[in-house]
Amino acid sequence: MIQYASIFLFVLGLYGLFINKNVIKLIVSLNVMEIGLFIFIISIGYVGDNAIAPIISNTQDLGLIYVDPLPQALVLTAIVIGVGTTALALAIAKSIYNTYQTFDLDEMEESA
Amino acid sequence: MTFFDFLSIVVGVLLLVIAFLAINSKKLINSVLFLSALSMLAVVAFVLMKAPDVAITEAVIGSGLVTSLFVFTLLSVREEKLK
Amino acid sequence: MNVVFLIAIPLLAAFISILIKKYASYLLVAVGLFNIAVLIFSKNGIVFIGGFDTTISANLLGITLLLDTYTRIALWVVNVLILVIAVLNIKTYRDYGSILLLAMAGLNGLLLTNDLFNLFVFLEISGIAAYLLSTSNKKPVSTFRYLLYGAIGSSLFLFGVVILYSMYGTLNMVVMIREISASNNYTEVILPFILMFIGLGVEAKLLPFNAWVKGVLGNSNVLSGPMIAGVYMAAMSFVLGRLVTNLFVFEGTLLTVVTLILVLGIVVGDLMAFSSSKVREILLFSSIAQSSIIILLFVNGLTIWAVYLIVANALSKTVMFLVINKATAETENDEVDSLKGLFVHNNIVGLTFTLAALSVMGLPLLVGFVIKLNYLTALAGAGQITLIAVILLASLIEGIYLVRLLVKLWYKGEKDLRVEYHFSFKMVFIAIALSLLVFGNYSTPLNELDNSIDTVSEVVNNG
Amino acid sequence: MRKLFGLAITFALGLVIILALNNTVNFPAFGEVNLSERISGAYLSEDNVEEVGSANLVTSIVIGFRTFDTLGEVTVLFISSLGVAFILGRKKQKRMNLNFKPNFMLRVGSNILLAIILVTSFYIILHGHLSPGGGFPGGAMIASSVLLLYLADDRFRSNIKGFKLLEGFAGSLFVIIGLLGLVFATAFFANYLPTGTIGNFLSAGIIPIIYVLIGLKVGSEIAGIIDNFLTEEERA
Amino acid sequence: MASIEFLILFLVGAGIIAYLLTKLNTIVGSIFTIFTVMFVFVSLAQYGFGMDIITTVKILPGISFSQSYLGFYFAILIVFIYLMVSFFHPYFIDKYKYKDSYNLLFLLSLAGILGAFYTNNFLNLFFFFEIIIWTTMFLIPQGKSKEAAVSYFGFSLAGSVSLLLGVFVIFNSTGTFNINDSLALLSGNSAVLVFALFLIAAFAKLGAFPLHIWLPITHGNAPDPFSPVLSGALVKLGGFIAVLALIKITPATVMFRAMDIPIGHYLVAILGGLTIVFGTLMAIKEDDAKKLLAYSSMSHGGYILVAFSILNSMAFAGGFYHILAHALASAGAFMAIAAVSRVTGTTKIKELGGMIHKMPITYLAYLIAIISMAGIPPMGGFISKWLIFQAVIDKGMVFVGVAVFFGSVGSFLYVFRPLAALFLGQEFTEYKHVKEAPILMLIPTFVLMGLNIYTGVFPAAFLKVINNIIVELGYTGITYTTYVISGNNGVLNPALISLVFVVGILIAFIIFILLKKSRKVELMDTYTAGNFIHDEHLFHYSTDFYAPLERLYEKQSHWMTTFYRALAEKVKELGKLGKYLFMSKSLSVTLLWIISIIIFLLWGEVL
Repeated sequence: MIQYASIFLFVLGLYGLFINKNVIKLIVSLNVMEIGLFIFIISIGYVGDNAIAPIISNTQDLGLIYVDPLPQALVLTAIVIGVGTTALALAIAKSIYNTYQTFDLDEMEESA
Repeated sequence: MTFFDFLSIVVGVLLLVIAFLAINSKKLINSVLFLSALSMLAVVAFVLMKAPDVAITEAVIGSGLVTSLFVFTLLSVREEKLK
Repeated sequence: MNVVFLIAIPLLAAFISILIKKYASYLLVAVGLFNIAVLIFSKNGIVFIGGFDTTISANLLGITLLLDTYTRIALWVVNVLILVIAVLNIKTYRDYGSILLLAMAGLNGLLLTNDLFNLFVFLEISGIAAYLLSTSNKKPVSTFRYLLYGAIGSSLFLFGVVILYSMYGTLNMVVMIREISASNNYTEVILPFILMFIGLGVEAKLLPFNAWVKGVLGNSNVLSGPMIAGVYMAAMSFVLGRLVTNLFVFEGTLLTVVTLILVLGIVVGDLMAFSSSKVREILLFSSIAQSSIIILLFVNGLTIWAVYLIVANALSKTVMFLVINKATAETENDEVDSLKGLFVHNNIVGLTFTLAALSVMGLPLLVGFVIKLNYLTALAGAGQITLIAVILLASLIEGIYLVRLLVKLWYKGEKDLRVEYHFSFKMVFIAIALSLLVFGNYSTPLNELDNSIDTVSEVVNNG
Repeated sequence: MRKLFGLAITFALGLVIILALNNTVNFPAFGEVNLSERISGAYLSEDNVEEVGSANLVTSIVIGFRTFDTLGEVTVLFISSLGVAFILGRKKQKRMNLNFKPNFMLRVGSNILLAIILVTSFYIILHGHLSPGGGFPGGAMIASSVLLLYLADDRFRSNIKGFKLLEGFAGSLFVIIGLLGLVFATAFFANYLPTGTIGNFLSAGIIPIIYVLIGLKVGSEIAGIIDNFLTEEERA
Repeated sequence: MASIEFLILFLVGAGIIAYLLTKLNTIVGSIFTIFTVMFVFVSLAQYGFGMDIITTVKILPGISFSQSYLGFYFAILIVFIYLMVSFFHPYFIDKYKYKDSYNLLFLLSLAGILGAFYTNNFLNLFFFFEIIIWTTMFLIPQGKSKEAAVSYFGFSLAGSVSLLLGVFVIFNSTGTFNINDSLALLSGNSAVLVFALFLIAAFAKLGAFPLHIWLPITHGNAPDPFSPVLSGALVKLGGFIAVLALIKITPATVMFRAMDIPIGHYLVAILGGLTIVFGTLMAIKEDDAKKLLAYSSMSHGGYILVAFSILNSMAFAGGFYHILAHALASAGAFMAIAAVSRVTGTTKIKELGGMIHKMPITYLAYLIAIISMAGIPPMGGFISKWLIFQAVIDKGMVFVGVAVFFGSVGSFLYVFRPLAALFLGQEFTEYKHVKEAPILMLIPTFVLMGLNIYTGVFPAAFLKVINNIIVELGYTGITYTTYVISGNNGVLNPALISLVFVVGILIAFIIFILLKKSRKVELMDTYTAGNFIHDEHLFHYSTDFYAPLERLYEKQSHWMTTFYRALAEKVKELGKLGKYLFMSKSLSVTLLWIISIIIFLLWGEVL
């Protein structure tokens, strides 16, 4: 279920990118898409209800069932990358606003 | 239906609804706040799927930091408008 | 020498460069030279990062880098061109030293890495570096569009990678190739492959996904033009080529769709260039068509000629964008008519530009011709007459608009146009034009290199 | 109309992707993953866990097996902070006016809070190899403490130069530690320090060191970004 | 000893030397060019006739050569034209913008031509063709119009592209690039395809209808000494490809029983006929002497196509002879006009007149050239047209026959016009101090005059070479003796006819001298409508010379030009459509593409 939700979250992000003309909302949509993707990645590492988080206290614990740690590592990386992109996008949005006094891409074309 | 299934349905539906609101809300600040809420829900989803590391990171970075950056951007714009 | 230096040293230099901002550009030149030294002294092979593994096995824990002749050529192109562009811009764009260093690290990593997620990470690094380079155009909206497209592209790419991981349980490309050929079921990889193809296609300027190009390159300058049209395009084509030749399995509908996309790119790219009246637009649309041809060659398995085409194209486009962007910096207008007679007082620059254009058109005595004839022959050998017809039709259109451009640039318009090209620019132009000319006439080394390009499949089979 | 069409086509896309994934035999259904078919199975094996020595298996991947990714990730953050400074911080700036006057209580209270946040964040960073957390959330928390200072005092400017210095040194050290792997061991980012006993605070070789560096770097980078967002051009 | 590779490399090297010399001094460089071309011509003439050129030296990698009578015939002819034209260089080169490179490009293009006719590999043929195209393409804009180069390049490139595609079709079905082997191996559909593609190439290079519009633009605007090369030499490349397509490929289209030739060939003959008619009509209308000759080149290209599409040796002989005769005639005519243009600076018929008094030798050269073009004895053009008539009548091709005859009559109409306008008629005052061309320019003029007559009087020497080609192509040679050529419908005795003609002209001249009644009047010494003329305004009788005839097709004459302009416009619009579809500023469009591609691809998998 949550996997399906994540895929729909991803396409909802695409939908947001599809309909929006506002710079800020485009960045929001991008973030929605990324969150969807992150949940999807985590969901493919989910082993089952009886699995536990991949943290051990000693080597004897290795016999237990753990969720897949690799997707989590990937998401960890991807989140930080997403923040980097978002920060940059917002900075550009700010400089766009300084130039055109608007966030709306359509209005920009009219004024430009 | 297990507890996990129930929670995941709730979280999944909420995720989609909030995402839809974030994308479609008229005011930019609402959009940003919904994104923050979405991020928090994603944290719930991560915890649900036994990913505490990701959950902490997403909570701090995703919903905290990103939201504050969005808000600052909007604030600076409001400042511009005031002048 | 360990090829990891190609990534680590530029990164180190980039971190250091923010401490000594003034000397960032000199640091960049030093690192560029160092990288070339690394390239000379390094050996082909696999580098295991972290020291967890010693051979390629199904349980490959760490990240690996793969250096083969293919990657080596790509690295040469990228590093040398970045070095050249850096030297040319050492005075004008001082602030971009750190960014160029990061771009260098990112592109080297992109080319070297053998791990799909790592590829994504480097895609982002080099992508963000490219967005920042495009800020030098002072057109924030086009930069924003570039960022948006890039972010969507890399998200799609990551989506594809993750699906592949979930299906085959590995991120390593070589292991993945083994698994996919073992499972031998092409229908199930359609989704990840098309997602990854589109994701990289955004960066490699393939047609329906590349609307950012017009804004970014249409306003480019001496720094961003050659970097994005020359270096980035070469690197992205190399990466996509590696995936297309080794990882992707294009069959059936997928093959048809991909071929259609590329054919569309070739024809429409040249048509768009034909209808443009701005020089930079002409050049950028022509490079869209070229990159589609390159990927089409990869799809058809003509790796070696695609590689040469990338190199020749990167060199020619670098010259062309440098010449035009330098001129537009003074005229502040890149309509063809306002640049009329650019070469009247710059015969040498004009000659090199002409040679580069002739090479792009694929006219004889230049390397473009050798490449074109060879890949067409290979395509004919494979029975792809329709593709040949399309490529030839496109090259007809391309020839016409480039000649139209050349004639206008060589003959004076109403007013006298004087653009000063610095001596270093001329040296670069002459060097590149000479190399195009020399390899156009003496193509034996190209043919010899043909034999030494070994594909990943050898690694796959031999470990 | 446009919105409806967009919704319809993206919905169709989502449906098609889900159906395609369901129809793919090799793609495991949600919750029915068999780790032994994946590389993660190897990450969970005793030998490999001991080789890295981190109790948190995610950390053992992030800073162990895939340190190179993390280096790239730090670089992304670095370049974006560089870029934000590049785009927003061309001319020198003053603080953005937030239109509120902080009182004494707020200032004192925020200082106390600052101390708590800093301690917590260092705890998170230093226990990254044992418990959830690590350099990234820790670093972000350091940055949020800086953010707190910014919000509590409308004249506050952090020492950007100092952040840059920290950022540069931490990043350089990160790469140098990796390069030392080539000297002391055979590979870039090889774990050349003793890994100790799993679960101990002093274990996992270079992982805690790297996490500290990452924490400092991430913290200073994000603080730099925040500073850039909270300042604006000086107007005459 | 003359190795073909040596000659090519010699030309390339000499080109570079010529560039440097021209940079120092244009005259020296141009004279060096003359000697270079002369050397090549002499060595080719010395060894080529006996097929003694060495083709086995392997200096150039990847390029292989072989010799054939066909290639040699074209090569020697074109080198000869180049030689003739190079004599003009010292007097013209200073006028051009990039004079240093003029000689270089000239010699490089000649190197390309030598290679093209001596190679035995299709890819090399293409290689040399492309060299010819781009070297000449840079020569053309040095003339009047910069756009001319684009249209020349466009059509030439279209031709080469079509040729290359044909080559790859050949390769795909026969597996070889060898010119001689592969063409014979072709059969079935691929033969038809190659036939069509090669013909497109031939039409484009020959400037035949409907790919002709570049011809007047380019010839009319090219540098004056380069127009003879274009018309006399480069256009003949199309003839060469036409030979490959029409004769060397085993005809694969359905036979047209009534005339015993394949349908494809018959269509080509009809297009050739159309070319003749069209070129003639346009030439009649044209106001610029060079453009007029360009249209005449077009109609003569039509003759060549007609000749080669009739598959018998009589027609082939006519075709090959026509290539020779027209090359000599058009080179002569263009060079005469170049000589006039050098001193007057214009080629417009309206702006010229009375040059016969100033430049009698040029006048004579032009006169002889146009007589040959019109196909009147005793010039070479007569022989070739007679041969082609013979073949056409033999086959009973009605339309083509009419076209061929029309072209002959028409060419008399149009070539007379520049003659009357440029050389006869009233003298312009601004050209009072004009002098006859200098001696160096007169050399080629005399040589061409002589050859034009010689080809008309003693064709046997040339027919011998042509017969070699015909035999080489697998047909039996035509029968001829020193004085008599025999066709199916009669025999031709050129020498006798010439003799009769000369006698006739002599008698006419004597009568003219004896009964001379005209009196020379000054320009102002006349009056009209009861008034004296007070200014030297000219009543130029060659403008609107054939006005009633022109009125018949006035509206139709721009159809083709309009068509190509519209085509270019449409291509541009397509490009704009592309920009709209793919380069739109809206992200939605791109996303729509991405989404639809993914959905389309997955559709099959899901359902």
